[in-house]
Amino acid sequence: MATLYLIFIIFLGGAILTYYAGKLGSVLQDIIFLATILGATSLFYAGVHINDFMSFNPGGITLTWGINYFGWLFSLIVLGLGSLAAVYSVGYMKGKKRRGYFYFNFILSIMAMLGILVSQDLISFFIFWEIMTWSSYLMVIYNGKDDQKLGLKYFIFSAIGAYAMLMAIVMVHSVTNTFLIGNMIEAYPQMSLSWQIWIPILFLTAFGVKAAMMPLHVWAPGAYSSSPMAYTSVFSGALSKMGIYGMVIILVTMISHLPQGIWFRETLAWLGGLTAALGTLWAIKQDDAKKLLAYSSIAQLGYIITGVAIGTELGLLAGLFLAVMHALFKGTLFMVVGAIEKQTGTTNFTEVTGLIRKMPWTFFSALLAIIALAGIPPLGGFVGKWMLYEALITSNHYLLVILIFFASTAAFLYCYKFLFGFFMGQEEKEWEHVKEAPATMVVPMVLMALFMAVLGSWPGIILNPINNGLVDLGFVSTYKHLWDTSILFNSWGNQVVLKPLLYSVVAIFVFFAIVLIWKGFKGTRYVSTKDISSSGEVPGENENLTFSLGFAQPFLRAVGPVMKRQIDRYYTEFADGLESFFEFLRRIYTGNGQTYAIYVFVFVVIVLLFKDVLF
Amino acid sequence: MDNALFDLLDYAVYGTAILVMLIGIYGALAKKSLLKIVIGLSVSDSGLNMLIVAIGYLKGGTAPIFSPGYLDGTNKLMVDPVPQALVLTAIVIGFGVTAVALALVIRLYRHHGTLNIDEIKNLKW
Amino acid sequence: MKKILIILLLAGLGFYIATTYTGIGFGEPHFKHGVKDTYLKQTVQSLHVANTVTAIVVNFRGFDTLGEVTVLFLAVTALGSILYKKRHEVGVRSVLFSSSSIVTAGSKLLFPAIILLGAYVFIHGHLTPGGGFQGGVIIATGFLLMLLAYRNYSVSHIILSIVESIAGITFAGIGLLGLIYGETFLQNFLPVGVLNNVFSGGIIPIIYIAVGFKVAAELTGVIYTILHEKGESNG
Amino acid sequence: MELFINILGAIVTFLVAFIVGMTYGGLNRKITARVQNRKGPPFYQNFIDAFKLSSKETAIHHGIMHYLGPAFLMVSSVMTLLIVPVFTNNGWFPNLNFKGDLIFLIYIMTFGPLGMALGSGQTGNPNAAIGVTRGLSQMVGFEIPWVMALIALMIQYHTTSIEGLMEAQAQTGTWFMFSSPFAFIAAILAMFGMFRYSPFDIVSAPTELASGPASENGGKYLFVMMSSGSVFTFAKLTLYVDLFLGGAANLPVLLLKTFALYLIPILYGMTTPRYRTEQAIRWFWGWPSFFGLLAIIQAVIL
Amino acid sequence: MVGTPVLFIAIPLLAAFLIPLLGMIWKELVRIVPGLVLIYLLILAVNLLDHVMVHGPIIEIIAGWAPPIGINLVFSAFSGFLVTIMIFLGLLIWLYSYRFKKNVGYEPAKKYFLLLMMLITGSVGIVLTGDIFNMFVFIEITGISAYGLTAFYTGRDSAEASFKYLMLGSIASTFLLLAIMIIYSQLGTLNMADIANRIHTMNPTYKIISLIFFITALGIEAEIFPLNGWAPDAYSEAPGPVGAAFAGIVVKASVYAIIRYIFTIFDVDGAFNFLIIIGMLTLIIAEMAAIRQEKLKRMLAYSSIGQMGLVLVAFGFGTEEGVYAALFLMLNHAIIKSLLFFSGSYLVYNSKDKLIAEMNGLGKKLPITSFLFALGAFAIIGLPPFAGFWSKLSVLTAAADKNMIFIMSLILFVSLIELVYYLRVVNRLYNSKEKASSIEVKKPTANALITMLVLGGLILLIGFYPDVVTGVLHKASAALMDKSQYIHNVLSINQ
Repeated sequence: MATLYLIFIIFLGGAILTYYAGKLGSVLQDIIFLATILGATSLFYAGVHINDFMSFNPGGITLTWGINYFGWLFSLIVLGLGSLAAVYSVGYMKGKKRRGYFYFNFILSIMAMLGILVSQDLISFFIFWEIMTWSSYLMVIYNGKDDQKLGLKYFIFSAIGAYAMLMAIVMVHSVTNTFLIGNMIEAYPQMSLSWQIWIPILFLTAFGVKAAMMPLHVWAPGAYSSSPMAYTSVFSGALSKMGIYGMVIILVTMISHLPQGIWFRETLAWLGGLTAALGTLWAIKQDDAKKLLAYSSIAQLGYIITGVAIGTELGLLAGLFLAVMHALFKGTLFMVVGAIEKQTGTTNFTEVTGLIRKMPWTFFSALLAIIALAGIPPLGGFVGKWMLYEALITSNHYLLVILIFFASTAAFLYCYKFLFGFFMGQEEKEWEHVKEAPATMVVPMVLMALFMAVLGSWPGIILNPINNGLVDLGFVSTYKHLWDTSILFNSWGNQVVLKPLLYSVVAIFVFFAIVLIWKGFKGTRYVSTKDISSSGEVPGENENLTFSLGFAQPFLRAVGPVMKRQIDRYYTEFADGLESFFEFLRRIYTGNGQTYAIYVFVFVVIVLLFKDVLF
Repeated sequence: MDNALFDLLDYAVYGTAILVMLIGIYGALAKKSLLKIVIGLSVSDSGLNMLIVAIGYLKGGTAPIFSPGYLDGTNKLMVDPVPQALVLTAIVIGFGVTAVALALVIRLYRHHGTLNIDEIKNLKW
Repeated sequence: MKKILIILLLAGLGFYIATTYTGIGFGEPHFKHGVKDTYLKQTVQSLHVANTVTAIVVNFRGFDTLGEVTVLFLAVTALGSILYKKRHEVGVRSVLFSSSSIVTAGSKLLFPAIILLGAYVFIHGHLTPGGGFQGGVIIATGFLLMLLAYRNYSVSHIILSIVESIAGITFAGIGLLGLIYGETFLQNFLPVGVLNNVFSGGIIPIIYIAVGFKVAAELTGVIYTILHEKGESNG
Repeated sequence: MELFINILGAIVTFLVAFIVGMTYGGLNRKITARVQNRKGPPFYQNFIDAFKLSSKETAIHHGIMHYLGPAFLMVSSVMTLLIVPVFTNNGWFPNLNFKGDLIFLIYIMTFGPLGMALGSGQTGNPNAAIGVTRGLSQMVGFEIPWVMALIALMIQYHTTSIEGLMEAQAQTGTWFMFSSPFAFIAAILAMFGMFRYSPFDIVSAPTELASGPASENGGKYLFVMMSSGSVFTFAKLTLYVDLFLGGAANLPVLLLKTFALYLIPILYGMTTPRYRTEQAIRWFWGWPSFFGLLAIIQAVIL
Repeated sequence: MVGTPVLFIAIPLLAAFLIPLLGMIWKELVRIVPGLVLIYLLILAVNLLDHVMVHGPIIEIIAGWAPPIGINLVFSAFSGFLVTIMIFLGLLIWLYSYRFKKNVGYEPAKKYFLLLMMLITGSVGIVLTGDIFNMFVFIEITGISAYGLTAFYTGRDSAEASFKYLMLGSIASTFLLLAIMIIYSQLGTLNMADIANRIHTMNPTYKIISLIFFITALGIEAEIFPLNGWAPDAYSEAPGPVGAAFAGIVVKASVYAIIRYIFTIFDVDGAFNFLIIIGMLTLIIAEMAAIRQEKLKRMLAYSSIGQMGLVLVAFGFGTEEGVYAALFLMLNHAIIKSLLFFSGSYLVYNSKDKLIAEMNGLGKKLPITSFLFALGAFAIIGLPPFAGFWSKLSVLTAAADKNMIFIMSLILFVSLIELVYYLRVVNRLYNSKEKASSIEVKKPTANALITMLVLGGLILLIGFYPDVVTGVLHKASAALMDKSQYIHNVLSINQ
């Protein structure tokens, strides 16, 4: 079990080495960076046994490390996505400044996430949690142009969450006298009712912040969009899942024992639903791909939260499967944006158009990722969506399912906007020179895209570890009962058999594709996208008629009232109010020495007057 | 002399000391001139020192000095020497503080051209 | 308004202080097991010092006195630091008048007497009321007189500082010697002599003489430094 | 062998759907013309058009997605057709009926339009993209009552499969149209949007400008699109029949029921001018959704 | 044994008196000697602490008179721990300020180092002494050194700050003397152990009044709200290292004094709750004031005040855990706040008008300094895996064990405020949108860098491996809690 130590030492040492290797040469730096992440990853899967724990006592506190199946499931997300993103980063960071800083924080966040998963006690959990927070914060301010204080906002919200968690941890400690998670779970039923309610609330606040749950999500758009894209894929794909990880543990181990737990579940599920809906609406409004994806991440996390919150087996399966899927497709999409940013220098839909022929592989990955995101069969996203709906319907969440449905239908709008904005539209001279991104960037994206496609028909690959994880948390196995390698069941006994569906889709598609391309490319002539007739006019060489501004405006007008006010504003107003109160308060320090002296006497006399009360 | 007057006198010693002290503090708190503030602090020190010495007093006691003539007449009551020793220390310390205070007043006057404490508040909030 | 507040505050404070101390009672013994009896007994018995206060100040609570001397020393240092000016900024003496010849002559006449008195006071600190502090102050008064009387009277800073240092070292050094020759810091390691003799009380007179020099030098230094501060330049 | 028969059955189903859908399209044009006091084309006009289009040579293209757009569309239509049981209690043409359920159906129905949207997006024609966004927006509108209606059925009969619902319908002996009237109303109102006839012909806006996915397509592309549309129409109508009108045991009954349903949106459209997009969306979120809600309430109570 | 506790006082005093003489021999000695003294004291402190850990407290009597009569010094695990921190910090401060600014001449340098050394000595004396009047003397030594150091820069405002400090300081000494005399007049003794032994015989009203006076007097030094008017000014106007000395040394000594009175000398139970109340008030108000500061040093000053409030709260729990937490906080605060003051001074030094708003992009110009500042900021907020986390955790644990949920949530809320203002600065440092400034960058000197690196290393060390200190902390807190043992230890010494 010392492998775990070794892994963390590799991470730490690698982080520091990478930081300083930049002085010796950038290639060396890349190599060390990759070696660290890939080495630790392979070591983890090769040398760490599941359900093998070890303890040690720093500072008189017993800490336990080890991984169970549930953590192992998430380690797939963290290390899998982490490794791919690391490969991608090498290409992405080529020629950029402050690579050492980037790599350092990258490695640290991966380490912290892994640390969270192996922590079996609250203290190391919290420590890694915070390392994760600040390393990601440092990434958010990486660009150094944090004018809107996005990093600060991120950190403040994270801190609210972290402090809530710390409070809960300490409360637990005062009952159990240890910090072990296992002891906490055991002691939970014996606590007083108010603590039984408060402790989960505090924990859920912490996890809700990281999982960008409404109304704690306001940090997310800024933070996701302003960190470097190579990292955002991990940030949104894996880091936010840590919130889900914690949430599931709390929901399963604590709230399910609580008679009032139903209120928690419902509230959380509805918050998830609202997050999904509002996140989607705001995503549609964005003109910047990063922002769009950021809001989309929020929305997707909303689905996941809803899934895990309703708490049935199918719901958990759905939520966790979606979590994996989200890691895949959002990781890919952020990588796509990163590639485009690297090649063109901008991520604004209104500026970049018509890249499909210049960056075909990027487009291919983006296409698959978007299909998965939209939940359209036959890709993996559908599996998750299907399970989520079935779970909601079979557990009597009728209104919620409609809300979710609304959100995922509306998501088509931004999905299309994303693909159209970058890849479709007219090809401009300005982007003529744009080339496909380097191989280190393309390969991870394509790999993930293909994996998504595979998952669409063989979801068992992921459902199996999820099942193991759930069994670890105390559920009965759902194998053959809710899922098989490529068949999905709901609890009413209905099923979707994925393989024949996939085959038919592919067959039909190929058939008609052949019909359409009958004479092949040779027979037809490619014409410029300028060679069109738009309302009877043919656009000139320098005219760009690509429809990119005010995309989906009518829809937004229809939902206008909901989007009138951002939740952000309430927070801002609250903070402003607080600050002006502080401003008022600090005038106590008038600057006049005599006044201070008078304070002393006021203090003395007041204390003397009330001495019988006070002492 | 009747006892009541004695009692009153007893209190008068404490009373005077406390009054002097309070007057000094009043000066330090209410006067605007830095010099007066320093004087006030000084005065309150004096009052305090008086108070301390007064505590050590014992009725009928003599100074705690075993001068050659004293040792012969045995068992004479002596006042408590400890407060006197303490007062000595307190006085010296008070002197040191006052000296520093005056130096600061000089500095402040040099820079601000005024001794009014209300005008010397560049540092605030 | 502010003044009323202050007066109220002080009245309240005064009330509490007064009740506390009047409860003690003036001139009455208030405690049974105080240390003062030991002091009174031990002064004569083991230290052979006549002045109990001196014994307390220099021996029983000699550590306080060491601190006290340090405070003075620090006050001078702080004063110098606060009023420090680079050389070109140093102003002229601020005593703008020339004293009359009566004052100058009188001062000159008195000066040795004052110094002598001061010396007497601190040398006999352990026998009679007085001691190093008192003597030192008297000596400093002498210098103050001279400084007031003579416009160009100057005291060497270096000498002052040397005197100060040596006196301080003496005090602290004797303390350390006590640690070496006796068992504890500031312990008396010299023969105590005969009560009411000048040469009695072991280290007490030595320390008090050192204190006397030190206080004299430091007070003079304080006065000198403040006097040398540049005054209003419109005279 | 069985696989072969299945594939054959699927092809036959497709052909039937193609013919019926084309005919319905032609009838639609004819009826519309008559209502507008025109003579209108013959009901087989669509077949002529299709033949003409399919025999055209393709000379130009706008790129790979442009090629594949109609194929996406076709996948969606055919898959819908394959999932929806055509005949009740009839061993024929089982297609893929047992492999998917309603949720799958809802999603596979959106597959095509999105793919097509990509294809038309690549042409660079702004009107295409404008049409697409309008279409998607409208979809968000009508999906709500549509899903509400379906969910109402699902929760009432505790099944999400179409087969299951049809069995339940057969057991109760009453058409869901009557036993779940609110669901039916909501579904029908949603159908208005689904068929994109006036007043919901926002996507192509045929009267002012050539917008929507079709704007840069001609020849084979347009042919495939057209046939896909016909098949899709038939598939959707069959679905409605299966769910609300008790299904159909044979072709004439099926045709009767589907045509009766088909008339509803056509006739409604003739009397109403086109909505703006946001009006359409709000319309769907108004009464239709209200009926959907009633349907759910009804389902929960029962 | 290398020596006895009294050397902590005697050696620096001797050195202080010697320095003027030595300065006449070789000017550089003025700077070197204090360092040598501090190095020696550090060795002594570590040795003694090591000894004390095993053999129990050392009671040193002075002038050969056993405790109730003479003055004694107590070097227990508790006081020894504090002394060690103070001297260690003092040494670092000395190292940092060695040639802090090149243009400082001989005379000011001499005075600076003298006063600095005496500041440390005074604080050490406060902690070591076992006599309440002696404590007063040491407080005054510390005070006068502090006034002098505050006004060290001859700029306009330092005298103002110093004057405020002095004014409140002399009020403090008035109250202190009043309180001491109340005790003396009732019990006839000045020895802490003796007083503690007999305090129950005292009239409770007088007892409480004297306690109030003590708290007021020491509270002024310990920056308790509303007695801390001087603190922000003094911190911000004093030279940077002196700010660190105030935060790390002087205030610690004053807090020690309060704690000694409340825990050992007095037997007033309500005092603990009172500590919590004033501690919370101090914490909240200070942090709220800090968030609106425009100048870095002032911000750090308020933050220091707040931290001390937190320390008081932790002590106020009155449990051993609370004391442990408070000691841990003090240790961390000493290390971290010093680092912040050290690195902050160079940041301030390089920004126009000392404004935080002018610090844009300093992260590039002063990479190491800024990095260390960020490290310190992260640590003081309590982010793991840095030192501050463990202390915050122990404070909260102590609070939770006393079931003080409300206090806990307040502490966390305030931590949030703290986080905001520290991160604002860090954000600015790493914001590349710098304003074109013609000020040439003043790089930290080598010794300053070493100092900061040492502190940074310590933060990481304690953060990653808290065991280095927890053993000592546990012993120290146990030593404070065991009042009867203290009394017994002191009073059983007989010559």
